[in-house]
This record gives sequence, structure tokens and C-alpha cells, in this order.
Amino acid sequence: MSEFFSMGGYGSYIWGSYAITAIAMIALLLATLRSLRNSRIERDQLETVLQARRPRRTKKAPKAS
Amino acid sequence: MNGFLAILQRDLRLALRQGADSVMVVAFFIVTTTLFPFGVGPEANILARIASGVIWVSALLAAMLSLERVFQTDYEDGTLELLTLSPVSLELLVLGKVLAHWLTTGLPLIIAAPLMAVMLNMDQNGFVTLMIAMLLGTPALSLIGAIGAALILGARRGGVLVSLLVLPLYIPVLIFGAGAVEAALLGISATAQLQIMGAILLITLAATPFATAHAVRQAME
Amino acid sequence: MHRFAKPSVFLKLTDPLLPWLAGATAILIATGLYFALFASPLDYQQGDTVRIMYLHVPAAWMGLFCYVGMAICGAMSLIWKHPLADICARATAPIGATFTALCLITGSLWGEPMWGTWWVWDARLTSMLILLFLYLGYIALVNAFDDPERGSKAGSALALVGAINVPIVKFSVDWWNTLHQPASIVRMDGPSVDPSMQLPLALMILGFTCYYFVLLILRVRLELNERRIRALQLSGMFDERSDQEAEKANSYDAGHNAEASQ
Amino acid sequence: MANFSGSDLTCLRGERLVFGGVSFAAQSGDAIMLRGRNGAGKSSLLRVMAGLLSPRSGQICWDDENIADDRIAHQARLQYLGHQDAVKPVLSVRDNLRLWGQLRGVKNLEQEIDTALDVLDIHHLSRVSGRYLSSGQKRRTALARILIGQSDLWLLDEPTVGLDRESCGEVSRMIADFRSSGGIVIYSTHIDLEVDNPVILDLDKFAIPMVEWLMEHSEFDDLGPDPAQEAAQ
Repeated sequence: MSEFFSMGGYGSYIWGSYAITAIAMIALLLATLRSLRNSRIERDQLETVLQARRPRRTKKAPKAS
Repeated sequence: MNGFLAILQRDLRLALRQGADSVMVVAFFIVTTTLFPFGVGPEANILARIASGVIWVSALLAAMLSLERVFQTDYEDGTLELLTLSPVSLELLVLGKVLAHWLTTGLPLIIAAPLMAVMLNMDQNGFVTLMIAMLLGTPALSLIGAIGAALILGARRGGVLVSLLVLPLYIPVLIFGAGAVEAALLGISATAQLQIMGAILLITLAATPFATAHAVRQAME
Repeated sequence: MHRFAKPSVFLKLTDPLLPWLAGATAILIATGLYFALFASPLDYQQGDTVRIMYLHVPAAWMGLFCYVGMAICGAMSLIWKHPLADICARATAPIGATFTALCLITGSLWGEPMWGTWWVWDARLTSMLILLFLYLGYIALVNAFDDPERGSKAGSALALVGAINVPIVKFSVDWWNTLHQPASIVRMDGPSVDPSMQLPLALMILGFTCYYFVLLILRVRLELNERRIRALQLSGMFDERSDQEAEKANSYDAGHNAEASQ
Repeated sequence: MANFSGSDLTCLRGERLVFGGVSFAAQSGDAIMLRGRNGAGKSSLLRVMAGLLSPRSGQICWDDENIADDRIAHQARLQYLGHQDAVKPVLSVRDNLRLWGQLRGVKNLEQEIDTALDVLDIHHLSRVSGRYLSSGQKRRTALARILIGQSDLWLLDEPTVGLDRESCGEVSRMIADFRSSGGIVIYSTHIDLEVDNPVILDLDKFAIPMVEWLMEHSEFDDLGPDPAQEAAQ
């Protein structure tokens, strides 16, 4: 087993490249999923407000924020 | 054709009145080149070995330095909008502006290059090739750079951005420009390299005005 | 008249596709890894380090593939002015840049034990490095505008110009390399690819390609979501509101915070 | 008799709808005044008319020919005055104007420049370089530009910005002269420029209420649960 991990003495190079590739690919995927989730949440909230707001033009002073 | 001459004449006049631009480019070129002996040491044979590369890289950077101004000022004061709306094809006007840019920056560099070659101890038999290579290469630099200058109109941090966009595209010119001089220094014919540079110039001359004009129109939207 | 309508076609098409693609990615990469790490022969010259090839070559392939994809999107955006083409190009860039960087890193890790140096100005590695610069330039340009749409359009034009330039760069770098490189140095294409190596290589290449498509679909959705959010925010919903609506808006704030704190 | 018309124009800036369904028609001698709030799309419409901006939908025709088919011909017949004056600080007023005349291929250019300078009463400034001009003088230089060379269509975006009352009168006179010679003028202005019975195009009427519009066009609800559908269930 340890022979397998040492990879003929080149283990650090080989496992290093596999690890970096895995980390980069997984990180990219997770970052995308994360921002996708956040954007979906934010969008849903905005859509709710949109649906709640019936098309009517009541003039009122804009609320100070 | 009248439009081409009109814009060329105006840009040259602007460059003359605003002065400084060409002088700055040449000064930048000379200062950058002079930095190398400080970096690598003043041994004559090392300098002679790297002279062609150093001159080309410095010329590249110097040509790039002034790129941002090709369209930026015209964009800011509304001139570019009117040029887009003038009854002359925008490609032709772009070509006129690029020619003006080359005349005010590329040409002075070609004149300054042999001077720096002497200071870097380059062998005399490379001088003619260096001048010819720069004569073929610097217009291509201006043409390619104009695309970058047009793309960044309206962007934040335009100056740094244009170098990031344009420098990778400059690599072929650098390789063959320096290669031609090196061949000449070795006493080999540099015709092949110069022919390729001529081809690059022709391709850029044919293709880049369309890309640049497209980018300018995009910026006007 | 409405460009917002068109993307829904994309979503309808990709929705059923996504789980299949994700599954294919997992299976292909898993079997590819099995063959690459356990069931493939050693190279007589390079020994175990040849296993890096199963990452290096697919990454290089993806770097080029993504750039070609971006250029095609750029051309489509130019010809049909379809907003989805810009979005796809924009979504592809970070993926392509990641793979190009991975190609360089694995190449370097492969080069150290083989050539005794982390970096060789080898024609292929150098070309990949320039490709990485092109990606970085694209990403910087796209993000440099206040109006995201303007950025995407400028990016598409740049991708097209870059794609025309890539063969010229490749040619000139090859030429430069043969001129300066002594022939004795082992080149990347040194080991002839044994048929038993072709299988894991093909699996990994396919797996990476599927991974790209999964990520592309997700990132395009993300971009579409963000467009919709910007449109909603721009609509001025929050400007003039009655008490009733202000209440709703408050519940929005509350909901949002609740979600965020999960 | 020239005829300039647009039908069902929709304009999108960035990701924002500016206006939708705008139509207009003008014949030689007509003037159209664009009105509307800030951001109603007056400048955008003028840019669409000039061909700088492509409309999202609809088309603009000159004598029943789409302007997108022959841009150069359209650009030859129009004069556009934008927000900016495009006056180069290092060039004299005359040199500034000369470029635009040359680009239009004007014959007797110097004479035309003289006339234009006279009309706007800046002849005494002809040798002064742009950097010494006041903003009003720059605006008048820009206005002089549109007098140089033949044109059938003026698109003026806030022509009177930075001008005093007297100069506004000059602009009114310019417009009247141009119309009497068969030109079409389309302009936007905040102050009342004295123009004889212009057609008024109120862009506020064509504003697209984003909220309603977004509700109608929520096609990409397949991204997540549609609140409307949920409510219906």
C-alpha cells in the first residue's frame, strides 16, 4: 500500500497534481453552486415583492432608508 | 479618402500642439532600455547578446504606453460620437487615427532604436535589419493596439487593462522582430523573418480596422 | 421584443440534461481515475510520473476547448446578437482559465522530476501560458464595465480577436522554440502513448468535458438569475410604496436575513 | 418632399427598458419636440434616430427606406448635436469646425465656416483656441458645426444648454431658417425654445412600467418556484 502511495518515489509530485486539480475543480463547482443558491434566494424574495405589488400608482414620498 | 486625410491631418496637428506625446514615448523607450545594463551588469558581450530583445521589449512597452490616448480623449469629449456619425466609413477613420498614432510614436522609436543599439553594444551589421524589422513591426503594434484601445472605452482602469489585453497579442511581432535582428547578427539572412513580419503587417492591416471600428461602435451604444 | 423570454428556452432544454451530465461526469472521472492510478502501465522512461499526464493533457485540452467555445460564442454574439451567446462566453472564461492554470501547474509538477526544473520554455507550455494571459485579459475586460452587458459585448469581440491570434501565437512560439531550444531536452510528447494509456486519457478528457458542461449550465443560470435580480431592482419596486407594500418589503428583509443566517 | 418616420420603437439601455412602442413621422419643414422626465429616453431616441443605437424592435425609415440599410447615406443627411461639444482645446474654433466640413466633403469650406460663425455671432473668436472658450461659446461652436454642409435632418439634444436667452433666440432663428429650406428638426429641451408649432412627442407616455412588465414576462420562473403559481394553487 505504501508502495502505491510513494509512486516509485514520485508520490509528492503525482499526488500533489491530483490534489491541486481536485481542489480547483471542486472549489469552482462549490463556488458556483453557492452563488447560484444565494442568487436564487435573493431572486425569489424579489419575485415575492413583485407579485405582492399590484400594478397601481399610489404616489407617496419615498421611504427614507 | 478625403476623410482619411482630414482625420490624419487633425490628429497630427493635435499631437504637435499637445506636443510632449512623441517626446514622452521616446524618453520612456530610452529610459527603459537604459535600465537593463543596471539590471544585468555592464559587460559588453552580455549586453550585445540581449540588445535586440531589450530594444524590442522596450519598444513594445513604449508603443503601448500611448495607446490609451488613441480614442480616449475623443471618446470623452464627444468627438468619437461625431466621427461615428460622419458620412465617411468608420474603418477608414480608424485607419487614419492609427496611422497618426504610428507617425507620432512608432516612427520616433525607429529613429531612436539605432542609438540604443549603439549604447547596448550591438554589432553594426544588425542595424539595417533592426530598422527594417521595426519599420514592419511597429505599424502592426499600433494596429493591434488600437483594438485594445477601442475595447476599453468606458471601462474603469483603462490604462492597465489595455496592457493586459494587448501585450499577449504582441508576442508574434516580438518573436519575429527580435529573431530577424538575431539572424542578421549571426550573419544569416533574415529574409524569412522579415517576410513573416510583412505578412503579419498585411493581415493586421486588413483585419484590425474592422475589429476596431466594431469596438468603437459598441462603445457608442 | 423581450430578450428575457429567450433564456427560458435554454432552461427548458438544460433542465432534464443536467442530472445526466452530472452523473456522466462522476462516472467518467471515477473510472478514469481508477485506470489512471491503478490499472495503467508505467512508462518505461518516466515511471510513475506518467500518471500526471492523465491530468495534464485533459486540462490542456479543456483550456483550448473553452477558448474555442468562447470564440464561437463571440462570433454568434456578433452575428445574431443573441444575449445568451455573451452569457455563455462569460460563463466559460473562469472555467477555461482554471483548466489552463491546472495544465501549467501539473506540467510543472511533471517537469520537475523529469527535467529537473519546474519550468521549461517549451513551446507547448509557453503557448498555454499565453493562453492563460488571454483568459485573464478577457476576464479583466468583462468585469471592468459598470454595465455588465457592455462588458460582455466587449469581451465577445476580444475573444474573437484572440482566437484569430491564437494560431499565429502558436506558430510563432513553435518557431521561436525550435530556434532556441537544444534538441536534447525531452519534449512533452516524448512518451509514445501506449494503447493502454489511451483509455484512461479518453475517459478523463470526456469526464472533464462533461464537468465543463455541468458548470456551464450552472453558471449560465447564475448569470440569468443575476440579470433578473438587476432588472427587478431597477424596476423601482422599492421607490414608491404604500404602507401595505412597505410591510411586504419588510417581510422580504426579514426573510432574506432568515435565509442568510441559516 | 422628404419623409422621416419611425414605427414601434423599443429601446433598451443596459438591462433597463427605456421606452416602448414609440412611433413618429415628420415631413420636410416639420419639427418634433421630445419631452419627458429625466431618463425617459429623449437622448436615447435621438441616438436611435441617428443610428448610433439600434432599437430593440421597430424601424426608422427615410423616404420609406430603412436607415440601417444605408448608414453612410443617412449619416450624410443628418447633423447631430449631442450633450458634448466635441471642441478640442488645442485647436482654434476654425480648425475645430474645419474637420467636420472636410469629413462631409464640403466645397467652399472656408466660406461656409465664415457664414456659420456669423450666424452664431462668434466670428471674432475664429482664431481663438478651444481652451479659452466659455461653455456658452463652446456650445455655439458646436451649433456652428451643424450649419456646415448640406443636411436634411437635425437631431439636437438639448441644444440650448449653457446658452443665454439671446443665444437661444439665435438657435430659434437657425431652426426656423432650416425648416423653411425644407429641413426636419427633432430636438429635446428643458426650457421652451421658441419654435413654430412643433409636433410634441411626450416620451413619458411610452415609458414601460417595469413592475407590470416584469410580472408579465417572468418566463424564467422555471428557475425556482413561481410565487404566482403557488398562490394560485
